[in-house]
Amino acid sequence: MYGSGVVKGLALTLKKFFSKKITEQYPEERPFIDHRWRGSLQLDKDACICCNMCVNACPNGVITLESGKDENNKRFLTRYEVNFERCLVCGLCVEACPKQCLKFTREYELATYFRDDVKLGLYHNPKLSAPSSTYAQKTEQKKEG
Amino acid sequence: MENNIHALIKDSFPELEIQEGHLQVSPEQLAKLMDFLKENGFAYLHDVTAVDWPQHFTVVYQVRSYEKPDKLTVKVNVAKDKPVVPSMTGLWDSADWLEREVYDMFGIEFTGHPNLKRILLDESFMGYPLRKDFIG
Amino acid sequence: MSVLDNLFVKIAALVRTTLTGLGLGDIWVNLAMVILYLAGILGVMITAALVLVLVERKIAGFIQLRPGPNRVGPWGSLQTVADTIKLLTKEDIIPACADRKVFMLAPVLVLVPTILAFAVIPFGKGMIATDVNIGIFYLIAVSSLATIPFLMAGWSSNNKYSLLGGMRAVAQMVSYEVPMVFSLLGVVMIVGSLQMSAIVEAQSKVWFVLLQPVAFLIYVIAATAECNRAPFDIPEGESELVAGVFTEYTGMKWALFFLAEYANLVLVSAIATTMFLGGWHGPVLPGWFWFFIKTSIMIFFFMWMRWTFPRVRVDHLMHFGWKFLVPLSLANIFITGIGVYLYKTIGW
Amino acid sequence: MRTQEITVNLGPQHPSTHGVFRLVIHLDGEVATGGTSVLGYLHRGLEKLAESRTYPQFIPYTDRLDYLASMSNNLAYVQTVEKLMGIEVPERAEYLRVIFAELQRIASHMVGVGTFVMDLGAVTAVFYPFIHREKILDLFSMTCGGRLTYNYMRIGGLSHDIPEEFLPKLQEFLDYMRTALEEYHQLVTGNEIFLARTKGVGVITKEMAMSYGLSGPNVRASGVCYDVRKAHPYGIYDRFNFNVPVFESGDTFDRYMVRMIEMEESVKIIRQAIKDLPEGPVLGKVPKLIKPPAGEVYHSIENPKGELGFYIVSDGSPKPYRLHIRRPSFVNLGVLEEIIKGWKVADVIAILASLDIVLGEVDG
Repeated sequence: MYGSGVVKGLALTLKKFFSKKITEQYPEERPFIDHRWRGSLQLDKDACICCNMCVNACPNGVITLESGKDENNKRFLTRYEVNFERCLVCGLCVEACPKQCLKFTREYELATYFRDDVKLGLYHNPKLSAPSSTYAQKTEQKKEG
Repeated sequence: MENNIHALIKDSFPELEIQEGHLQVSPEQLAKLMDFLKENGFAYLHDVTAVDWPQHFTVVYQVRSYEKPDKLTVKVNVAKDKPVVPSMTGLWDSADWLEREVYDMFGIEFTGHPNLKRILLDESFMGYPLRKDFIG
Repeated sequence: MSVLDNLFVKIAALVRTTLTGLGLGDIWVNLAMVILYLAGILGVMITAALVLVLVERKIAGFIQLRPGPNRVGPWGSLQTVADTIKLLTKEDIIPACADRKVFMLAPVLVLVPTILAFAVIPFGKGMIATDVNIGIFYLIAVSSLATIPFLMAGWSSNNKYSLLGGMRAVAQMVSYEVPMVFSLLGVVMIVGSLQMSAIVEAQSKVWFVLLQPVAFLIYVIAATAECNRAPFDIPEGESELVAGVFTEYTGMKWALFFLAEYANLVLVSAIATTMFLGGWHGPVLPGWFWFFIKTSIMIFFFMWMRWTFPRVRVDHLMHFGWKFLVPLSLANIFITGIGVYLYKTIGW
Repeated sequence: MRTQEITVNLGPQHPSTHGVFRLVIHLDGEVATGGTSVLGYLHRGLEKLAESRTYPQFIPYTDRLDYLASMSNNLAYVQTVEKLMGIEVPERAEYLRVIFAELQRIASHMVGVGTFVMDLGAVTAVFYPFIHREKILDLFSMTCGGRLTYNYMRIGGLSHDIPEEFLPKLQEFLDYMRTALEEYHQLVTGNEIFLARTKGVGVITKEMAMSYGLSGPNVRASGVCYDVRKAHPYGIYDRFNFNVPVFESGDTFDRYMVRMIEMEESVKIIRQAIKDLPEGPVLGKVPKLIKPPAGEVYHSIENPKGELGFYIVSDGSPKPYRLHIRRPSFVNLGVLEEIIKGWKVADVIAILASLDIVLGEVDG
């Protein structure tokens, strides 16, 4: 009968009106984040062998890795920075790491108030590295002040 | 099936050679060949694009059939100094936008196109970005 | 019981005696009472609009399996307050090429017919601002004025979307006025009076929704179209015309349109209650409370419809109005006429 | 009486242009007499970008084409490179690829259908499909850690195997889908207002559809039985049993219905794939440095929006010499200017929505 479709629709929405709501009340209720979640990045600086694989794997070239050599001719890390602004969060760097020292964290609240804070300074040793980037200086100042 | 259509093309265009599933034609032959293909069931102009080789441009057409699993690649080499190809808009309406995109990106002109303007880039854009010598 | 039932009437009487006691002349007392009634209606209307904005959003949320606004205040109850503050403090933009006077006048005028129409609504036993004996006639005359502010807004914004919206609004409201009036005529024929209180009185035994089911349906459809609500929200039609007539309005001016929309919703629901659902008649509870309940149910129904249906296209709307609703309502009048005649002559 | 045509800009900012698409329409009252599409607001030059990226590095960029169907884009790209290099993909990966591509089809159609009905004015009808889609996104993020841009396929297989809890969750979802689709039919398909708005509106005839090179649900709604999965089976699609829904009249309603039925068919395919899912690795033997031999390849797959094709020219270096993407939304949108003539503004919106375009893909 003409009009039955309209009534059926009304019946469905009324049913939904009384059914259980599914909204997650975000700041109070934390969402479940999957274990494989690609959130922020984390670096195990002692395991890093400075092989530059992650730098080469990155499609957008957002990773800066600086290293020095010690007396045994072994490479050590002086600076590791990810420009998260232009990061695609594709995970190719994590996959490329032969020592599994670069990992994704399950962190997901990555919004910041200032543009500079978007950049991830994962490791920086000012004593060892050559002149550091403006960003690194700024974070240093912030920490001191 | 594929051999079938290949044989048919061989009959009508004896001078053409089918190499690895694609047909290499000259710009003069193109219109005639495409007309023939359209007549013979290739109702689907799937894609038009171009490649910038050091010596010449190659315009690549993918033609297909909706009903039969036929597919064919047609290639036309055009000179770098005067890249002009006849437009296929008379045969397939889909050629309109696809050719405009090629014109936009490579600056290859399609004669007979009713509305050959840039499509993705702005009208005032200078240069053709997908050419290898383009400096952004 | 009767104390509660007559609560507001008693208050009014008390005020009147106080005013007379103060030694004011009859004219002044009457004038003061009219102003008081108007203030009361305005108060009811604005509170209703404020509450309804929240209710609408809650209903929308519930239907869409989400809780709706629930951040400001308990259960989101202060959401509209927050929104109102936001709207009041917003920059008031008048487009450079707009017809300034008309542009500013439109949102004010849009409220006027609605407020005027409330004057003849019986909210409870004896609770009617002016019980004129041409009640319905007055109601229809006044409420059809609401078309003009929409056209003013659409035209003066000097925006193509607004203009299209304004034109649509006029076409729609003019067309749907006709079946709406015809649907109310059936009730008038049975009662034999245009007076609102008489119509409510006539429903003390049986509600007119049972005697006039077709008229009720026509009225509900036409009323939805009259107050531009989905599925007949084509003057606004956000997916087509961005926001239709309201496209250029910001801040408080936009809020006034919004207020008028909800006031209109209350009005058409109140009319439906009065004409078809027995007005303030009901057992046990005081009359004005019954009126409130019935109106609320009507409002819920309108909102429920809005959040279920797609929008009707403008020409379908016209076809439906003129080619289906108008003939149907005429047929309804005809059948009602026969019924009334038979009732009177044979005495069924 | 003298009347004047008015020109209205629909977009680039408009509630229903599905992104930054601009349509300049000429209106005679309410009726559109013609229109011009203006594109390119989201043009990122992906084809040029590809020339300076290595083959694996371009996978995340394909996510950004049709961002409602990233999995399918990934699949099309990696299969093209595999075809170019002759890489064998492990059985398990092939089956999982089918499962993910079909899940992605459901997710994409959910949005397509939902936004279409929303553009007709039913706001609630967009929330339900998004709720269903959310469940698919949960499955995806469980597997690859992303909700929109998955970057899951790899040349030669997949980046991860599925986690343990994936299959039970997937089964649950497939059972849920049946009621979900029924409910949607109850809410929308039978609704008289919806039928009046969609039946006979924006008809694309069979000839027109073929001439404009449409593909995907749009061409199947016009009576052309063309599905790449059947016509040129790729991957392991020849092993599955499914129907290709074809409708005859080519109006907006048929385009909607094709999508609704395709979702059911996708569920069927996924059920078969789960049944036959073998054990084993998910990444085949792939050289460390992807360096395809000089040559060229064209490969296309059936994406939710239509036939997505990749044309890759390799010069033997680790970076493609030329990469072209045949974007189905771009080609499908070409027909719009033609079919909106003579329809009301409200219909223009409905027709645009029924073509189900994604601007990320149109602009490339």
